[in-house]
Amino acid sequence: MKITGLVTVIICGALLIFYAMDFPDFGDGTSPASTYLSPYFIEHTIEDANVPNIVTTVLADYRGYDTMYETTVVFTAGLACFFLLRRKESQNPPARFYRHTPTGITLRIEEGGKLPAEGSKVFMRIDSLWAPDSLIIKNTCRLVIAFIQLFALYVVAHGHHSPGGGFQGGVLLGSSIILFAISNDLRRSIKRFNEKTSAILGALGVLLYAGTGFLCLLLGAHFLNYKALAPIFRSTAAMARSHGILCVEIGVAFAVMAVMIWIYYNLSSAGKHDEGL
Amino acid sequence: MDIIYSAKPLIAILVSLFVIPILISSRSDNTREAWTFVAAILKFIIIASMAPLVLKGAQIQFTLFEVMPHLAIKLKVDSFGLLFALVSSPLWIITSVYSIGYMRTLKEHSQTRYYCYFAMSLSATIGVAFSANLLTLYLFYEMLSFATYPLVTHHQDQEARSSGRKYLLYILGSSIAFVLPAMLFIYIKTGTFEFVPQGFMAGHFTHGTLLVLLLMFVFGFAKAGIMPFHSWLPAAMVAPTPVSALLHAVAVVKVGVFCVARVITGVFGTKLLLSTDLNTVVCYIASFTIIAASLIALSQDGLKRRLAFSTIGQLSYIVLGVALLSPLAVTGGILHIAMHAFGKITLFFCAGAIFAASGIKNISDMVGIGKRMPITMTCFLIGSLSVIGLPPCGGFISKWYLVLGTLEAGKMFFLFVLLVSSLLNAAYFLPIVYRAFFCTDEESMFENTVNEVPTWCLVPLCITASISVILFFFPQPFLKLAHMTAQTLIGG
Amino acid sequence: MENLIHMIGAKFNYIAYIILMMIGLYALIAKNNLVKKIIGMSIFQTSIILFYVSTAYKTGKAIPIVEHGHGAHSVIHATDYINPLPHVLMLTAIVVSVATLGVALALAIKVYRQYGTLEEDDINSQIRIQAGK
Amino acid sequence: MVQQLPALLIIVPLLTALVVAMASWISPRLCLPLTFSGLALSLAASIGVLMEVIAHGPVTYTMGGWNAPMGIVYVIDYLSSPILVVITSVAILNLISARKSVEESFPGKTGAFYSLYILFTTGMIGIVATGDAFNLYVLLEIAALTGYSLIGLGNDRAPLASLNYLFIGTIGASFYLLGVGYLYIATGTLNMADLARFMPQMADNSMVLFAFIICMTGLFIKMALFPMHGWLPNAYSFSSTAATGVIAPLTTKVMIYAMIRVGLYVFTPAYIFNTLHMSKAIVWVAIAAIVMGSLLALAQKSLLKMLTYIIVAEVGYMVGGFFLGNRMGITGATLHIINDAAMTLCLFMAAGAISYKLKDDSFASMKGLFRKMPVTMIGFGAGALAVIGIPPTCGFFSKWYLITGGMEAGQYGFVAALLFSSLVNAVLFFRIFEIAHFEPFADPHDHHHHGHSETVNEAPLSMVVPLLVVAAALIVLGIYSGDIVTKIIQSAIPAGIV
Repeated sequence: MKITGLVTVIICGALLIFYAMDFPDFGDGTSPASTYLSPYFIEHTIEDANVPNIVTTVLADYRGYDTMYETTVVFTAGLACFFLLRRKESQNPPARFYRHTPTGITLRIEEGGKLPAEGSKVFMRIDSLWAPDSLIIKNTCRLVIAFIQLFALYVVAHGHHSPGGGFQGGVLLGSSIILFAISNDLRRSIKRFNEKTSAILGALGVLLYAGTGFLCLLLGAHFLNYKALAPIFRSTAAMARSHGILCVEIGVAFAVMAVMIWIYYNLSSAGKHDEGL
Repeated sequence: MDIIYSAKPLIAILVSLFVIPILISSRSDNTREAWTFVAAILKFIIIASMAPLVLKGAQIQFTLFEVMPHLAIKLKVDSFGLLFALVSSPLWIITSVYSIGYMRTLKEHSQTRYYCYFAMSLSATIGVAFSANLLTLYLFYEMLSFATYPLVTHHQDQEARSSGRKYLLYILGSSIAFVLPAMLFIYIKTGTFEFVPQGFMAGHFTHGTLLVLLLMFVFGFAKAGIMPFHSWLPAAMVAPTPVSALLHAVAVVKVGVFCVARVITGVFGTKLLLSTDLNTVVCYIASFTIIAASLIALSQDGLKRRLAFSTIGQLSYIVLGVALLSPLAVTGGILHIAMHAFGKITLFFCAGAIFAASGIKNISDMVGIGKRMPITMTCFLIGSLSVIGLPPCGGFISKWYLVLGTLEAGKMFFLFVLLVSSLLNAAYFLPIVYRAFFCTDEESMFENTVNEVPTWCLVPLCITASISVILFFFPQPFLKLAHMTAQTLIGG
Repeated sequence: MENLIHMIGAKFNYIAYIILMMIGLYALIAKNNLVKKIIGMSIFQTSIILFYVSTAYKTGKAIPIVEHGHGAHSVIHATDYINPLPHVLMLTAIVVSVATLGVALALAIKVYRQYGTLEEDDINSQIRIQAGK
Repeated sequence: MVQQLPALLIIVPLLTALVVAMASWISPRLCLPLTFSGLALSLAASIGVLMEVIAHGPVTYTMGGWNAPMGIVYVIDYLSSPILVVITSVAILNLISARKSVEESFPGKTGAFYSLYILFTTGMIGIVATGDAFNLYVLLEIAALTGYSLIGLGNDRAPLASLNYLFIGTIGASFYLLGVGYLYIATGTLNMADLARFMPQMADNSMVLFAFIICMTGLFIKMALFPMHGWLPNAYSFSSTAATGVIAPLTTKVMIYAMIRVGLYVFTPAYIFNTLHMSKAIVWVAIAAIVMGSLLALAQKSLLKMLTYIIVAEVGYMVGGFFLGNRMGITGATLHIINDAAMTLCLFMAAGAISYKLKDDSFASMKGLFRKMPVTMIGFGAGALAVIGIPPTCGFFSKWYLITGGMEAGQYGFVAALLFSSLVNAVLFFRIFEIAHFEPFADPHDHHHHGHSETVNEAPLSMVVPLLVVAAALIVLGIYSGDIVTKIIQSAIPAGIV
């Protein structure tokens, strides 16, 4: 297999490099790619949508339809991970670990053994890979998470003017929760942001995107033509586009955040949502 | 020539298909069989009602669907098709009577399935008879192959399984491997499939291509049983006897020769074949089959197998007659479809009756059976005479025309073939009858008590036997139809 | 020769992406461990992203955000900014590759749960033993 | 409303998928009715669009109101509209048929299953309807991701099969993406019609040549053209029948559609058939696919595996037909997309019903099936006849065009391969019929007289009825194939092709 692989790779690579020699030079501003469509986007972004960030305009408006499916892909991945991995374990998993907080003794309770009461102050449920000295990590993370989230909101909201937008902001939001889950444990994170929330929020985010588009359709314009929203926002067509872009960006942020968390839950605990990283 | 547009041919085809749901849902055996009769009789009435028009020289046409641009599933009733339909549809009624007797006597299983597929087979047969173009013909041809498979394998045992395999391998294999590509090739070159009196092939192909295409059709329609594509027929004899009787003496095999005849006359055209002399090739192939099949028949001990080989030989008579392309020979060949049908079905009915009454399948065990089943064996004698071609049976007339046709075409070799094979026919049929009646009491394998089969079985074979005789004296309307066909196709 | 060197210098972005891509492809074909294959797949997809983004680059031009967008009186010149379209496309491609990675990992976890290993030949021998039974 | 149909066609299922995903957490009972109504609306929209196309010609829909080439447009023309109807009908029929087995196989996850199922359909619809080369990639990935996950939850070996499918599918999709990238840097546009406009002046551009090679390679991998078919048999036979029922009829066929779309409407026929000299070679690959697919199918011992190899052979039919490069061949390939989807659906639905009842799909377990499940076997028989190519089932007619095309192009190897595979298919199916019909061997002395009391073991009505509908559709499609060809497909093929 190794030799076959090597031969394939060398042949493919040689062919690709050979043909690549006819391509435009790196940084060539006169290639067709740079001179045919992109000037339109660059020159009309302000006029069409009043958004200085051209990538945002193209992403959420000119090619907004692609982006809707991009969001759907994210959602699909979350759903797929859930569908493939999630399993409801019986009430008595193979073995659980408890830490007796006053003494620091760790108990391993085999399947079917008597478990401490759920709200017990003395016994703390821990993961099998639990490390005791997490004070600094926990507190730092607790401190940082808020700022991450604040920054994420800025990234979402300020995508019109600076690099950023729904995806980036959504990932940041999601990672803040994931950081919480890593620094504490999965169960505590699930208690705060449970599976149902993430699943519904993920779908809702995409729905916000598609729904905005559908609203345009209902208002008589083509799907995702935010211009039709002008009466609702009481603004000009260009501003309506700008607002429309914000709406869908928020949808994207919700979807990405929720799905990131959902995927993390499923992957980290192999679908059990019990013990995890 | 008048062309009448009417849905009658379609109804004639569909009537037996529509009855299938009723057959499946009927609660008792009696209602089921009653409905079979209704369908069979209706079918016959519809077909017969078209006869006066066709005899006057009209054609009935009906176009169903245009399945491809300029290519439709189309039905046409002309004299040739009508003749074939007129042979098979009344025989279905008679066979249904016989089936009831046979199947009930032997307490066969899955009778509903049996009647359903039987009805379907008849639809396909009439469909072939009324096809107006090659595509429609092929469609019904394949439908017939599939509809008969469950009938051939009715017993569902190891023997039925291997026979069924052989059956499909020959019939389906040859049609997919030979007929289909030949059809496509012709379609690409000519752009039409419509059967017309002088064919549509002229001027499109070279001599060699024509020969290859002709052979692809002749062998591809394996239902015609032309050697070496014949051995499915003896294998198919594992089927219950009514199936062998109607399908493997009349419907299926005649569909094969009908297709060959249609292709020779309607696709290639007589002028083209005569000018290239390709028909002689087919004549030689048919002659070989006639002689070889008769010789093999001599050595068969199973009665049904002997009948099967006899059928193979007789089918090639028809092919030979058509391929000679002289008006009288064509008339004879086409008439032979009818005459042989009545004769051979009688023989099969007799074979079935013998089996149902005594369980005997082999000829060597039948010594003295004539005394036990006199009516059956008398009918057997009549059937044999018809197939051999001796008066006072219908087979004589068709053979007479065939002989005249060889003389007309000036091909003495084939006259010789016909005569030799008639002798061989006599040699493999008459000893059976002789041994059945004339034997001493010591030789007889049976006690001298008359023990005929149930009336349900006996009546049909008497009817077909008497029709065979009647056809000698009153060969109309079949003779008229055959004449008309020969005239339209050959123009002579 | 000089020509060749010039060419390589001017088109190094393509060469870089092709090398990355081949590394990914090699891992996909030759590696035995499923996670390594998944990593290879990721590299493979990333290389295409690199290719696209590199085509968007124009030497010395600004990122595609209009300067002083609001209230600016000056006319916007397309030649001042790099091409935004490949970036947009690649945002989609990145998301797709992340999603694929997620699903691949989920499947790998399922495979691990099933066979207790991620080495492909081990799995295959287990399958063969099962089939032999 | 009519001009919004192209959007509704795909947006309605998308919205439904999202709502179903949410409903599964709130009120799981609602999932099935929602799924059904979403797909039904989509089916209605697709039929509406088809009518519109037949009546008034191709429909274009600009997403977001941006005209091509700036924005993304949907182009529903003679080529895509019939395929859309096929996709939506396949999805809805299989949904009805699969309901019982979904509830049985995925307890607690039915909502997720339905949601993924609709998303898969959405992806397929999008691939067919889109007029943008990059948008096609995105939708390709949606269909692929949902496909991986639907396949991954099957029997024990499904996850590994699905993972291998994922690796190969990702390579294929990435190749396609790379090809689109090459086209983009060569022309600067992503819109298909716009790309085609550039083609005449690009005839000797090596970037376009390489874009063609790599795009087609990507699509060939995705459609499992021999010898890149390795992923398909395992992926399709180890997954749940509910999922295969929709994936098997659609995935390969839609990929072939994508090939035809990209071939005819991006690279243009003049370029691929006249400028390049590859079509002959590709036809030979297709011939190899047909022959090897048929032979490998012969070697299988279980129903689903056999069907998957038949798919491999059928892919060869269509790829070969397209690269014959003449009108007949392309007509045949296009018609066969429709017909083969129906045939495959019929066979897989029957196989689904059989394995739902028997919990097994090996040939050995099918003994006496004609007696136990007569109706299912009738449906199976209809599918089998269509695959063999017996008139008046639809399989005959598409094969007809393909063979005619092969003869016109002088590709007798292709003709022979088609006939060979028909014969092999006949053997394959009659082998099954024999087992189902004969075994266990009836005792010759025991002529039992049971009538129809033995139908007790038939599959549930919800499986049998859709199966019979598809079986009937096979014949209807056959009978009306003349209309389909003259009214729709002939207009789909550019006038330059003779």
